[in-house]
Amino acid sequence: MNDNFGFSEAPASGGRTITYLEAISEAIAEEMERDENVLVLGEDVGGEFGGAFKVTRGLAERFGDDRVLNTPIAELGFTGMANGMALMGLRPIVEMQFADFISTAFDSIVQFAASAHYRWGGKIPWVIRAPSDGGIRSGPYHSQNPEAWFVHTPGLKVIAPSTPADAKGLLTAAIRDDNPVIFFEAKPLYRSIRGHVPEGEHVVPIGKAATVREGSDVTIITYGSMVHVAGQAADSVPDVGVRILDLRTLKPLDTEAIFEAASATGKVLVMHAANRNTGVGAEVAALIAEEAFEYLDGPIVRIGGQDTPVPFSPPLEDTYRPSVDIVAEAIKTLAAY
Amino acid sequence: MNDNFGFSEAPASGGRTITYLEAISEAIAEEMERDENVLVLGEDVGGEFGGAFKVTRGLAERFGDDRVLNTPIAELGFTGMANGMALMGLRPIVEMQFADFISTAFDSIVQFAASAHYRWGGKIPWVIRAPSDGGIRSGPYHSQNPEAWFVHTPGLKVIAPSTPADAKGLLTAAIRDDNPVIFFEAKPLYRSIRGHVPEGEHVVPIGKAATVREGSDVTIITYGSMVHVAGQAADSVPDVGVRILDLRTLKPLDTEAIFEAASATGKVLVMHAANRNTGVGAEVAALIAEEAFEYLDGPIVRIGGQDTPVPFSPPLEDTYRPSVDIVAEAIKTLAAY
Amino acid sequence: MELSSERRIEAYAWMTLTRAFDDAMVAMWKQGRGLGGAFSQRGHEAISVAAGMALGPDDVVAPMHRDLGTYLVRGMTPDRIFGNLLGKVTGPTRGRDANLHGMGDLTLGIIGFVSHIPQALPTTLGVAMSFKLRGERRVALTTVGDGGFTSGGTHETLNMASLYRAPFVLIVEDNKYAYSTPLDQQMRSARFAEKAAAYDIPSVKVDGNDFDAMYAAVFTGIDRAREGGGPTVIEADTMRMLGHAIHDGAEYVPAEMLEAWKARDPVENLRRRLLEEETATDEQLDAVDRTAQLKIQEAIATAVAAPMPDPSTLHEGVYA
Amino acid sequence: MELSSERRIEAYAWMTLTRAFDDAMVAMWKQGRGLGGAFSQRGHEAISVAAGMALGPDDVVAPMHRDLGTYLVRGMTPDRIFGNLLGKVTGPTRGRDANLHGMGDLTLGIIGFVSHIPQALPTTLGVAMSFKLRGERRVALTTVGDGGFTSGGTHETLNMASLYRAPFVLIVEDNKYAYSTPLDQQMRSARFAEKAAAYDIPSVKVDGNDFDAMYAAVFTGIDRAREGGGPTVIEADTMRMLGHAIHDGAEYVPAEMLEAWKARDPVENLRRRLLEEETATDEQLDAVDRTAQLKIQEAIATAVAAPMPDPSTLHEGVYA
Ligand SMILES: Cc1ncc(C[n+]2csc(CCOP(=O)(O)OP(=O)(O)O)c2C)c(N)n1
Ligand SMILES: Cc1ncc(C[n+]2csc(CCOP(=O)(O)OP(=O)(O)O)c2C)c(N)n1
Ligand SMILES: [Mg+2]
Ligand SMILES: [Mg+2]
Repeated sequence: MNDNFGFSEAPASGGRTITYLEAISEAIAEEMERDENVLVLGEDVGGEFGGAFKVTRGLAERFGDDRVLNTPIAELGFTGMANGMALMGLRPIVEMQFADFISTAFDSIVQFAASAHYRWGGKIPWVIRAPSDGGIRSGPYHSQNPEAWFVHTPGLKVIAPSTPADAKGLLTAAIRDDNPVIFFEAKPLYRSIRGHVPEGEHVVPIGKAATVREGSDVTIITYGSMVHVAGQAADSVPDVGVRILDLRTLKPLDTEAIFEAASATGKVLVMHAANRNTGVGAEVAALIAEEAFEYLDGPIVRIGGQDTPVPFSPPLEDTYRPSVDIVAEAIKTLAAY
Repeated sequence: MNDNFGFSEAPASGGRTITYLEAISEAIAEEMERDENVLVLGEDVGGEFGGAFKVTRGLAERFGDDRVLNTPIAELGFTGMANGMALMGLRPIVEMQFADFISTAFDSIVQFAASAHYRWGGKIPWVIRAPSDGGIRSGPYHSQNPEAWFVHTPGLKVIAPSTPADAKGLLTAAIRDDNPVIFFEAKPLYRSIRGHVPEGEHVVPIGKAATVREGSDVTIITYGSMVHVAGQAADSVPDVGVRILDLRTLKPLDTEAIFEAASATGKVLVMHAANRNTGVGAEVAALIAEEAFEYLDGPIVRIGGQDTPVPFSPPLEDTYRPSVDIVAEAIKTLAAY
Repeated sequence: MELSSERRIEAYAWMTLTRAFDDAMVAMWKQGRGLGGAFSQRGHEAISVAAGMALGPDDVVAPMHRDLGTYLVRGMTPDRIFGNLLGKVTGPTRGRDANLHGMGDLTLGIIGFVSHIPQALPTTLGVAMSFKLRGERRVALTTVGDGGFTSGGTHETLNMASLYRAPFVLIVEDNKYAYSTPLDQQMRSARFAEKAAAYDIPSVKVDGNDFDAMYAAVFTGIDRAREGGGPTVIEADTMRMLGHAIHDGAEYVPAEMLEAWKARDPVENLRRRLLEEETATDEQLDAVDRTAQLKIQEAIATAVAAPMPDPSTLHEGVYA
Repeated sequence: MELSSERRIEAYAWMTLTRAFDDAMVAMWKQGRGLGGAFSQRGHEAISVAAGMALGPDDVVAPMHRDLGTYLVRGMTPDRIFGNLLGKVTGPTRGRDANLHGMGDLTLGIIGFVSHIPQALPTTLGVAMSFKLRGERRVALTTVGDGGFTSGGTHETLNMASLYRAPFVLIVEDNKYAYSTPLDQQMRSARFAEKAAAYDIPSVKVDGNDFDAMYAAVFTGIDRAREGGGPTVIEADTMRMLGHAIHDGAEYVPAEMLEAWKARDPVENLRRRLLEEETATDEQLDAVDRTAQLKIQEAIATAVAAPMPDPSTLHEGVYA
């Protein structure tokens, strides 16, 4: 339990199973192999070290230091540098050491990259990899889920995979995409879940949600690590038919799938680990309240991080963060509504 | 028309009437007079110049250069400097030359100021003044409405006044507040609207919305410049009873007033000039869809900026931005639902 | 290196065209025939034209809001630029971005300008790095103001440019003011060339109103970068002759300061020199001036006649 | 200025206490008895203790993640610090912030540390500015790593500190690595004291493992600031002796490099000197060491016994 941070292991449906982290490393290596324009840059990503989480370990040896570039501590600068590289047709994969530090690069992302194509046709085909999420006692500065800032910003694409297969398939799609894509990795999943991932090229289209559990009573719409929490909560209330939609891409949202999932049960629970206030869940709930209103049989329930920084100490963080019990309770209440 | 950017003039309900801009300047001057800890800093705010919009004109002469500090172009640095000043009990009023440049100061706001008190009790009693909003042909970099980024961030307070009286009263309250407060000024209102403002001390409490129009058919929940657009739209459909709630404070939201306004008509239109996607309106709609669901007689309609950068050219900006006609149409549709 | 007479007369032509554009723009905006704001670059002609002419055809430049001459030399026609200023669909941003913002055109090797200071710097470094990583003999150049120099991204960019020995050239346009803020309220000392030493980057201070000196300095920097010698910082000593933007009367600028700099007008400078050296005759240069005026009047006519964007295209291009 | 024998023995005591805390923490975390991550400061004792001792009682300091000694000298007791490390309600952040993050206590003149580099710098400048604007004879001091020096906020802060002549002292802790990244992958040259010239800030390079030299340098900088002489930059030459954090084995650091620096251990340095000068006897210093061990064991016991925060307090303190 302690080792997988309370997340259920994805069933190894035959074939080889690899971890969420291995899936990400694999996608990077295969794309670097396939396209010489792909390179990696960030703090400590190079050499034998291979990054704070070792995602890029071995790449420098294999592809050379020029394609696995160690940077100084200068997120604004090296993300801006990635903008220029991308304009020239390179496809930089920028690693933020923790998603929390993406705020340091903010202008280079929201003011330059997001609008360059709209304003004058400048293509910015980079990917920012951001190890996000908490639950692992890392405190306010190594546990953040900042995706809402970027979903609110026109011109970006935002991804948050929940399984090794999606992590590999969506990262591959992100690297090949001609737009700036922010790829939020749920770091509590890095080594805690394994899953089946097809050998070789595996691409999952950006912008498509996935129904990961069928059920006719209550619909849970979520993404990232919370997909597993939702699954465990659903397991704990076997008498309720819970349908789970894994958004996978947060911008652009798969509105069709969202409306279908909402209308399928008429009872919707939207959840994420990020702060609930003005989070992506608010957008999802608001879309449903406008477009699928006729199908609703009950209030749209939202569960998310509390409106506080992410606290360090276990009793506080466990209260800050959506838990299996809270979700299970909400499922029961909704079902009984 | 051209001169007041299409905004209706607030009725001069007796007594003196002043512009939105004059109200802001007055609040600053009176608080500097009252409390020697209050000071102003930012680019070009000092000397005889008095800032890009002349809001701080005359203050340097009156209070001295030490209390009206010109800074280099270094938003991250001078906002961080304001954090340190505030920790020592000063009350800096930081002017962003345009709200658009607040992204350059992002870390100093969302990573330091927002959580210092929660983490270790460090009080940050500053106010950031951010001239925001568009409709005046200023293009993607001088028209932004970035409030959602900060409403999503725990520990901040966010204000967006729509009238001269609220501008003065809320800015006064913000300066006296012991927390970091971001004060979004709707720059299209600066000189385009005049309104009655009580002489002398005038304080409007943070966190309280105001019903600015009574009506029993449709409720519009909005803030800032859009309060005036909502009012004009309501005027244009006299046969529909339109109730308008001016949020005034965006964080913390006046949820009580929101639920009351929503249940009063059962038909809700949430609108703002900021990008609609994951904007503050999404939070308001989601809150209503969860807490006031039983009272809803129709879908919660949201109108906001399109999911594009703010374009410069009139035909594009006018399409990007919520207009009186669009809102009037939405009111009619909702009323007929 | 020595510039031929032809090239220097060409330089005079570009500077005259730049000046003519600027004069016409200022007049239009003052008459209320403009749209939104606009920045005059009066006094910066030598810098922007020298940068444009010293760059090779395959090099890339990210000009800032006062580098009008660079756009023109690189081949962005005056009618397109006026089109952008007027929000027309014929502008490089098709009505999406304002004044000289966002006027990128990679077919001309131009990166669009972003308002947020100093975004052009790390972006241009990235362009330079792409050249280095691909082993191309190309150079990337950008400019920063005295004000922009104090911004954090400038430090990060110069440090990385030096660390990676990128083929990167930076011109610091020291025009004495950042909006209303004079140098002595921006930093203790404004010796920009010396500040480059903190990054181990070779640098030089040049009279930014002397075209020949500017050209030589920029060419040397570009040549060093092309030969693998890494980045260069060029401090261009100049003066912003009008307000920050056209609405700004710049009452905060001492009259005598402007007087002194008027005597150093870059266009007059070059003209005087060409005549003294008998590189060109008055008649020749008068003809050049008339041509410039004509071109600008035609450009304005074309831009004014051009259509506004179709509202239905609002969402086009948000994604590539 | 000359430090008395008593004060130097006191310094040895603080450095020993810091080392004892660090050793005990590393041991606990390696045994899995810790919570979250933790940063060892081994090798930085002279810097952090000198800073703590040179500051006046009314001065303010913003220590970073390796400045444990400064916290201790300023009066933050070891049990409170262990309390913070263990997420206990007795820590200065009451379980809200992790390891040495956020350990602010204004009654002790300490600003809480923020992870985001280099947030401590502009914040400390603001503290210094409040002293200047109020005409108080107080000084604000902070530290930055070799890695943090390359961050944009450092440039903005140094420029403003010089511009405003703020009573601001910055110690650059050059410990040769930023996480796994050696100096030569961070910047072309790591002569930090020289880089201060770009801001017209007086600076000095000091052996960061020599307490007496560090104290003299910090004292001089603080004195200059207090007398209205403006900011100072102190380059402290030192070495990070363990990994970036306890989980980091630091295989990337050459063994011989660590060997060479072991011989320059700051605690051993001072002890040797105190003995050679006959300022203190072996017995005296052994007693000091034993006291330190004892204090730390007591502190750990107190911290371990302390309660975890009550979940119901989660929302307390979001707003003042
Ligand atoms: C981050 C940021 N803050 C503020 C501004 C607003 N602004 C636009 S130009 C300018 C002055 C720039 O001065 P300088 O760099 O010297 O260039 P100059 O205008 O003198 O050519 C300012 C403050 C901006 N564009 N970006
Ligand atoms: C903006 C930002 N990016 C990345 C990090 C992650 N990080 C924490 S410490 C560190 C290395 C700091 O190196 P240095 O400044 O030399 O200090 P040292 O740890 O060596 O004492 C990094 C990269 C951070 N804290 N802030
Ligand atoms: Mg300037
Ligand atoms: Mg270091």
